Amino acid sequence: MSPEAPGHIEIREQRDQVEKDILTSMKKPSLLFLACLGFTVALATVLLACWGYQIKTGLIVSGKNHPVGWYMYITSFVFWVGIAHSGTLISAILYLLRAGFRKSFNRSAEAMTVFSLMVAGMFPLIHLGRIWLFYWLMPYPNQRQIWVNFRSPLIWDVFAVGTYFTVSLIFFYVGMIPDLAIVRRCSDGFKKRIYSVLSLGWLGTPSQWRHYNQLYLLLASLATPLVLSVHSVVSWDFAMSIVPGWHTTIFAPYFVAGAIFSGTAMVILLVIPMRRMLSLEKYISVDDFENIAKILLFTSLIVTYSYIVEFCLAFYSGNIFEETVYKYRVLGDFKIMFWIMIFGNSILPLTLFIRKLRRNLPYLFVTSIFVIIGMWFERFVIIVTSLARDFDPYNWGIPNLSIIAIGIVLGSFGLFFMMFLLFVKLFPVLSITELKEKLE
Amino acid sequence: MKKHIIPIILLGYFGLLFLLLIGLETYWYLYEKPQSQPIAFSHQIHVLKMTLPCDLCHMYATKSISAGIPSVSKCMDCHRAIATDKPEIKKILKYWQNRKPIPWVRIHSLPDFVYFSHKRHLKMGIDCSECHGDVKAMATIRKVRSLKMGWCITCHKSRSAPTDCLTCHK
Amino acid sequence: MHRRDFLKIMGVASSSTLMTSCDLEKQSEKLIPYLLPPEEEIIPGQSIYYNTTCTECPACCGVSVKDREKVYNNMRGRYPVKLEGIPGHPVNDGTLCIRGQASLTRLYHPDRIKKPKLRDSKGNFIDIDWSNAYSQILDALRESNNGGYKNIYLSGRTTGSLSDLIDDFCKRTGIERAAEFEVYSHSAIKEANGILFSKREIPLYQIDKADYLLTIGADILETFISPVSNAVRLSHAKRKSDFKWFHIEPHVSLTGFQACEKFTINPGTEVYLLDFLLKNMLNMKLYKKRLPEEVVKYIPDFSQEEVSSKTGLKLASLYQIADQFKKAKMPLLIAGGISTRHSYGLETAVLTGLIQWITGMTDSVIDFSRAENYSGVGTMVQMEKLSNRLSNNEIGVIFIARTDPSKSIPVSYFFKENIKKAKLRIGLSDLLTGTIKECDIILPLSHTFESWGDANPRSGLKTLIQPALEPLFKTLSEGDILLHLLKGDLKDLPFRNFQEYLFKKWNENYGKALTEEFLKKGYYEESVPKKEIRLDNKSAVAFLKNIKTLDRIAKPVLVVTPSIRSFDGRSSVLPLLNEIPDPLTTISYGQWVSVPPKTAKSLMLSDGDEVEISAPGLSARLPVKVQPGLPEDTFAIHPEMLSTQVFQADKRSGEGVCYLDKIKIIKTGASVSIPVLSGSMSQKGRGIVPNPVNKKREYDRGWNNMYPEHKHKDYRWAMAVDLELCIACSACVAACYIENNVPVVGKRHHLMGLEMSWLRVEPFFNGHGKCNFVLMLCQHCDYAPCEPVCPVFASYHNPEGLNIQLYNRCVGTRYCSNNCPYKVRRFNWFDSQWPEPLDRMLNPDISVRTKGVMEKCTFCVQRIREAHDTAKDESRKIRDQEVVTACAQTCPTNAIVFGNILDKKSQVYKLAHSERVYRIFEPLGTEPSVYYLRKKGDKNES
Amino acid sequence: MLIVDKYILPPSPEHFLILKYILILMLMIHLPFVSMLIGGTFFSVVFNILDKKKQNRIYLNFANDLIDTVAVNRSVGFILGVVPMLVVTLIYTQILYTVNVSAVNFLIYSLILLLLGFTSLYFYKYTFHLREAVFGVHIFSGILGIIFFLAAYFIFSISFSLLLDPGEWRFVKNPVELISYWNAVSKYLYFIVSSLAITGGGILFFFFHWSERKIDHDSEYSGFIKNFGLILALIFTLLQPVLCLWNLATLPEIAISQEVFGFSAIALFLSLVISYMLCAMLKNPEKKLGVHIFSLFLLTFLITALNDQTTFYNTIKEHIVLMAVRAEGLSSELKIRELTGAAEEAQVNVKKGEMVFNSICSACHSFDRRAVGPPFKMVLPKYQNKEDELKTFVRNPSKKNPGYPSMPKLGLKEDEIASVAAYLLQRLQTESQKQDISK
Repeated sequence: MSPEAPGHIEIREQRDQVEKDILTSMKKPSLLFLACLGFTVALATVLLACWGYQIKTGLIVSGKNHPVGWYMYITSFVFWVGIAHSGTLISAILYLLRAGFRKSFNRSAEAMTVFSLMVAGMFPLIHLGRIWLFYWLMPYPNQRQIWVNFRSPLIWDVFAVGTYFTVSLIFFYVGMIPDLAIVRRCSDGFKKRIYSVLSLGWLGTPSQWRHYNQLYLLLASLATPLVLSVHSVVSWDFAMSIVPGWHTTIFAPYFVAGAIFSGTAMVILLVIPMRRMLSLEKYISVDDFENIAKILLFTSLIVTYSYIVEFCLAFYSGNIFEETVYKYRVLGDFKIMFWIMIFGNSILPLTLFIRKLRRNLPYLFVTSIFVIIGMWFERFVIIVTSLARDFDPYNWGIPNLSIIAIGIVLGSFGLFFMMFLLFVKLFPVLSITELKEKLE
Repeated sequence: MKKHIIPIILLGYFGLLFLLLIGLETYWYLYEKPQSQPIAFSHQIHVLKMTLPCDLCHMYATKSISAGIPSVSKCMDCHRAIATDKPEIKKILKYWQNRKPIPWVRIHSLPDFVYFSHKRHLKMGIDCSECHGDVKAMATIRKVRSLKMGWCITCHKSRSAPTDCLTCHK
Repeated sequence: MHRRDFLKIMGVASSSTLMTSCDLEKQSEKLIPYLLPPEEEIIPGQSIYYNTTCTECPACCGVSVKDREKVYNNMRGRYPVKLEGIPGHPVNDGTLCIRGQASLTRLYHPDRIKKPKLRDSKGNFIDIDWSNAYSQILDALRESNNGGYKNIYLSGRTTGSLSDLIDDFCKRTGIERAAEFEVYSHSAIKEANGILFSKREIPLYQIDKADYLLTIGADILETFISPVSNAVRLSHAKRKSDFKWFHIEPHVSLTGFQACEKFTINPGTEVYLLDFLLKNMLNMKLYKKRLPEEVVKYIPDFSQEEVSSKTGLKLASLYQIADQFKKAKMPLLIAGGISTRHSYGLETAVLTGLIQWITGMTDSVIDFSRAENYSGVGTMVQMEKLSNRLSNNEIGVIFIARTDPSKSIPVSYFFKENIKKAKLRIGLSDLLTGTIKECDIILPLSHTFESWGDANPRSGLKTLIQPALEPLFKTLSEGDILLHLLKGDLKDLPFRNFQEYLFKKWNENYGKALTEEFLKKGYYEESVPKKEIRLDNKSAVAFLKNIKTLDRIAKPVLVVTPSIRSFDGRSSVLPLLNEIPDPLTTISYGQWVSVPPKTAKSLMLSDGDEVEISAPGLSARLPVKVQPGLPEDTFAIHPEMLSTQVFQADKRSGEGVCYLDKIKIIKTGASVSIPVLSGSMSQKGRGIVPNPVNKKREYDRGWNNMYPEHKHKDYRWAMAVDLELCIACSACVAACYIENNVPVVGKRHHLMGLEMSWLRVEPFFNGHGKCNFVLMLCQHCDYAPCEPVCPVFASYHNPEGLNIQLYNRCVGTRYCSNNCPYKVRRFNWFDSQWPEPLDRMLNPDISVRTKGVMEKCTFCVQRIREAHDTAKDESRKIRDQEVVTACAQTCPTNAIVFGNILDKKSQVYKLAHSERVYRIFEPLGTEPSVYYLRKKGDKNES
Repeated sequence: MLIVDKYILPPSPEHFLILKYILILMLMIHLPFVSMLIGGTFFSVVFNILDKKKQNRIYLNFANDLIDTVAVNRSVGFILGVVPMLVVTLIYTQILYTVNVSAVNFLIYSLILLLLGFTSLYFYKYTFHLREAVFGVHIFSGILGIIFFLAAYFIFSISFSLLLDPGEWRFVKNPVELISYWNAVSKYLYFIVSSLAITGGGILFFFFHWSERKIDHDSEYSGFIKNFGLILALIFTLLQPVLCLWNLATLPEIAISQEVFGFSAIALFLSLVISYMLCAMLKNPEKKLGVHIFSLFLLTFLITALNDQTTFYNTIKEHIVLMAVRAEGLSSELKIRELTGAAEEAQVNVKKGEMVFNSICSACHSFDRRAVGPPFKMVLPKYQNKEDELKTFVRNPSKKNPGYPSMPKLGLKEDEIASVAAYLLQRLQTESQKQDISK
């Protein structure tokens, strides 16, 4: 054994440093953290309470009516599925593109994907009239000898979201295995046991690494098409119908873009405070934020473009039904929401052309909040306005404001953030191994 | 503690299973156990021994969707004279005198969203026993067919009867 | 997985935590036998029909009550579940109106009086038993007789044997029978006919014979005398090619919008118009000689300009109306309703009578021999007298039966106060109405469907009243009550109850055979001798002499228009009639005042703004509904909108005035939310009612379908709705509600936009103050948008072309409703309630939908199933018109036709291939099975 | 079935009871044996192959000993394996010969498969000494045997669970239709699991208690076996009750009765005891509980057999009643014959008529009193020597006397009607004669 060269030594030190820093983030939670956790938990309980009440009394409490049969729940469903997307985008696609800044976001993005999908998956159930029969939506052999209707976009949803959830969960988990091994090494007692189970006996032998990388690449390339497919399918829930304002060919790309847009915003929203709380400035640099801000800007431009196209389609169609709906969107009962959406999704992001603002984290933070609100309203506007002004004028009507529905929607945010906070404390928020690799 | 761990685990495991068993039994007791009737009426005696035809009492089976449960007076027709000393028969008399219908417990019941016509099935020449089993041999009536949708469908298919949902659902 | 399996798992899961009670009650489901076998013809599980008479309004339509047997609190019994008209009945010929359909909910009304009540010392009611009530009454009668008081028997319109019995009763017990009270007594017409032809009667208007109908104010399709019969006759008339109908009224009514031409006249100026017409007639020699000179001489003479300016009608329209008269071979003029309910009502009626006379209507289309039986009905004047007598403490015991005058006679009579002065007030009623609340003893009346009787709507026609169920509560029919009272008085009554009384009478009058037939058919029509009508010149002259120039009713004016839903307000107590929106305003619950658009603009009023209407003796706060087509400064309300009747009565005709002029309207600034069900008063140019120009189908499904086309082997059910005949009376809606167990959800939910109606009448107003009504129900599309989107096949297309909704399969995604261009699907947002005893009304052939389930029109699939059943028994196919949906069945004008469109000989096939046919939203390619027939020569923008 | 009808006397209720217990006995001796056979063979083959791979003597010995132990010799195999199965099949055929259910045919299939299984199994056993030479064939025969057995008992359990659901009898025509039939699946799995469990128990018993083998002076080998046996037994004993419950949950309504739950409870308890013993043995290998454990296993099998038969008998309750009635009918026929000796038909006929009268008519009619129906001496005379009219009336009665409820249409057979008519008229004569005499 020859004595190691000094270079090696400091690399080793740096490595240990990395390990320490990341792992310290998993140590004892701060008071602020606990406060946040408490708040989110409270919100989540609100969700459960409201949901329970709704099941008991029936959907009358959800503010929907005739003609507006879909309201906040489906809005939130689409929204949350959308949020999920950028997770896959960042971790899978950027991985394939070997984008450097990925490493700062991928873990939290993947976590976000999984959690938001959990939340999203909840909403179709919440919105069911008879939730106790939800299993009728799954195709399985039964004594009744009847199957589901495979023509219905809702069934496609079941599959799309289901697949997406499984894949992204596996992707998330597989990505974490080496880090879990490290955590196992540095923890003891009961914790050690858990982590050793989780890390599936990872030793980091070259052969393991070889297999691991192959698997990861495979999963990444599996997940990539899903980014496009899943939200296209979700968008078909609307595009496949004949409702004016829904029945449009551009919906699939339009929704995907929107999804990535909102997702990216959410990532920024999550990572900026996380960076502060866990003091990871060293690893998540401002440049990384600038890069991701570029994605935000880019997708915002696409979304804006689709808005314009949408209106042009309505205008050129000369179809009275379409025209009415789009006029109604701009000037009708929900115009405030529409204009907030325009501001949040199209105007505000334009400022990101300025480099200074791109690199200004507080500004980014605020922007992404606006984007998220805007995106929620986008879905809301699309769904509600189209239903409120459809074919037969006799049926025109607007839904009722509902505390329960709002409670559930807010609760869903609570649930999401709760899960994320827990994740922050239980798992390494940055991929230690990748950071180490970068040191060589 | 350490040395008792195994029995505890075992007991816990089996205890759980036992609970499940109790659960099943409760369910059976509540839903599937043939309920005791207000009067211990025996089809065995009436049909098997006395060879009375079904439609003597269930007189609407061939005319209507419901087979019809015989009116108390129907029972009285014969039991004014027959076996009047038996305690069960006395019960009928009591109901009759108090002008109260006999609250038979329903054994073959379908959900109220199901449309089933006895008439149609009998007109198709389907024997009562296809769905009710060998009632004539039952001392106390009991349900011998699941009467679930799958079962109905199987039979409908096998006889190429209509399987449009509307045939049976309302 | 099956629900019970699910439960099984639950059972296992909850075994440790014990079973809940709801599970326990599930297991003990009972099977209740009859005590005695039902009569021969009755088969459990099948419906039986009883022919009887509807008494919701005085028209006395014949209804056959559909009974089904059910089990309630462990007793098997038979309960009415639906009402249908008696086919071939002289009045309504198998059809019913909205009120008739809804009258079933009066039978099952949760607030019905269940026991006799007595007002105790503290002034609140206590239940007593009948014998007690009788003795109390008899004692009181004896007392007041001794005390030298007069006793009064006041009732609503009463005909047939009951009326005779009341007379008999009054004679025997020394009670004076007051004239019957009806708000719409039509006494002006009676008066006028008395003056002209010395016949104080309301003749039978044979609209079906006429080829030109001119109605002035008479809302013949809503409340005028016998609306259903009018509608039936009108539909016959409309089927003739050359039929014309002009309607003239000072406001807007449903009837008005159905006429070919509708003119708006200033309130109270009908006399001018009629005078103008009359003079026109006289210019024709053919008519001239019908009127002797001395009469002609006294006909007031107005210049046509004056007429035009007074009435507000253009000269052109005046002549248009008059010329139609000349053209017509068989003209018919009806003036009544709102046009005779003002201080010149009598003049109006008299001039009308003159025109009817000289044009010879009186011996062709107007039949006095079959006069409507309003003989017993009194006037407001008589009520005033009665009120005065009450106030003078002349009255000892007063009976008030089946009527609620205190609400609908002028407050200035102080009836409500005076009635308290009677020594004993006895109310006979089924519900606690305003007047009945004032009584000391309340005797609960059985509903018509619970009691025996007969009615006599017009001379020469007797209709049967027979029970269709055992009384739900401890109630008796009026006849029985009276007989009981008599029995207490004298022992020698030859009959034990009213039924025996009736049978005895019938057997005497018709003999056995006819009685049998009467009981079977439900009515008996005897031929009546033609009455000779001649003009009584002297009295005519006497009257004409003192017609002076009239002072007009000054605008702004408040008009109380009768309502098709509540008649004179009496039916507004039925929940169903509040649930079904008023066809014109589409407002379901609550009060409102209709305001003309122009005035609304000037006062800056919009729907829901509260206004204060003030006039001498009146100050009411009502929310506004802007009503297109309403003439300027005319405000319209329905009788039930005002708590008290501030209007005066006309001394001569004795009719209540329904105008209140020189009113003030002030915007209070408050705004009330009123359930306006329609999202838009206009169709926004969507061609739901197209104009004749685009009658050709320019939309053909050019594209071809990815999925296999539907095959329909023997049947494809379809419906045709003739908008020419449809009068938007909403009877179909009511029928649908009751036939299909559609829940009544109440005002709160209507405000939230959660109404459940499967079938609705959509009014669409166009720029020119015209209105088109469209019947909207599930279109049972061949390529239904709702079908492919349902994830669980709860909505699917069945082999007979029906678009099925399977309630027990539905999981409630509501996608189908979103995707339905006609928005005819209704979602159960909560478990709907059926308060006792309304739950007995539920139709057992359809499941009651639970919360979380989508529902919609099924083309009355239960009736189709029934028809299939009988057809199979006779091993044949279903015949045309064997299946009639509830809506088609009840339609007074037979505008709805249902049938199998694959059958080339079926009516619906013929209609679906008429040149007027079109389907709604055809460009969407949904291929609906509901075909609409455009109005003839309809001129409105699409 | 007609021929059968003629020649087989339908069994009486007692007979059914006997059959039940024979069934239980048969299954009791049969099932444990085949279970161990299957388990043993399976592991023998496994270890056989393992030895081939790893060249480990212990495996080989174990494989050899296992197969020797479980498949004792041909005669035993035949007596414990084939005969009971045959008997069981026969019994089911006898019980159900009047109803149209294909389960019985299924049983025959499984019997055939069983035979095939045995042949290939014994082939495997007797080629053991020359396994080096023909390893392929040898192993293949073993595997084949297992497959045959599994197939056989799959069909067996399927047909049994079919027997428990009369609703399906009309529709199920071949075993494959039942693969998705939950109860069948659960029963089958239950069988597999318990067979593996008892195999474990068997190893413990036969290797350490039954016959003192060479294992004593080969501690490594015995230790290995013991451990293996224990673990095997423990795992599957713990699984057993789960499947037992599953089976219970999937049983059709009619098969269930209070006892069924009782039996399951006992089974549960037994497996608790067994597993406890096993754990104890695992803790200290010196304990010698093999006998108890094995006997308890046998007990469990007994309980299971009892349970199954109870369910089966619950299901065919009505069927039994009907059979009993048939039996009575026929036997009474015979009785009459021997009573009247070789008397002429008419005599027999009248006697039969009397019986019918006593059992049925007498409920509503008596000869000289008014009951529900009128007294015979009032209504009969009009049928004097008009026997056919009387028959037609009995065949489908019509309301005659206003004073009485109309007589129901009875489900009498032609010959019964004839005989009862004959009897009545004869009785009438005798009665009238009596009166003449008395006069």
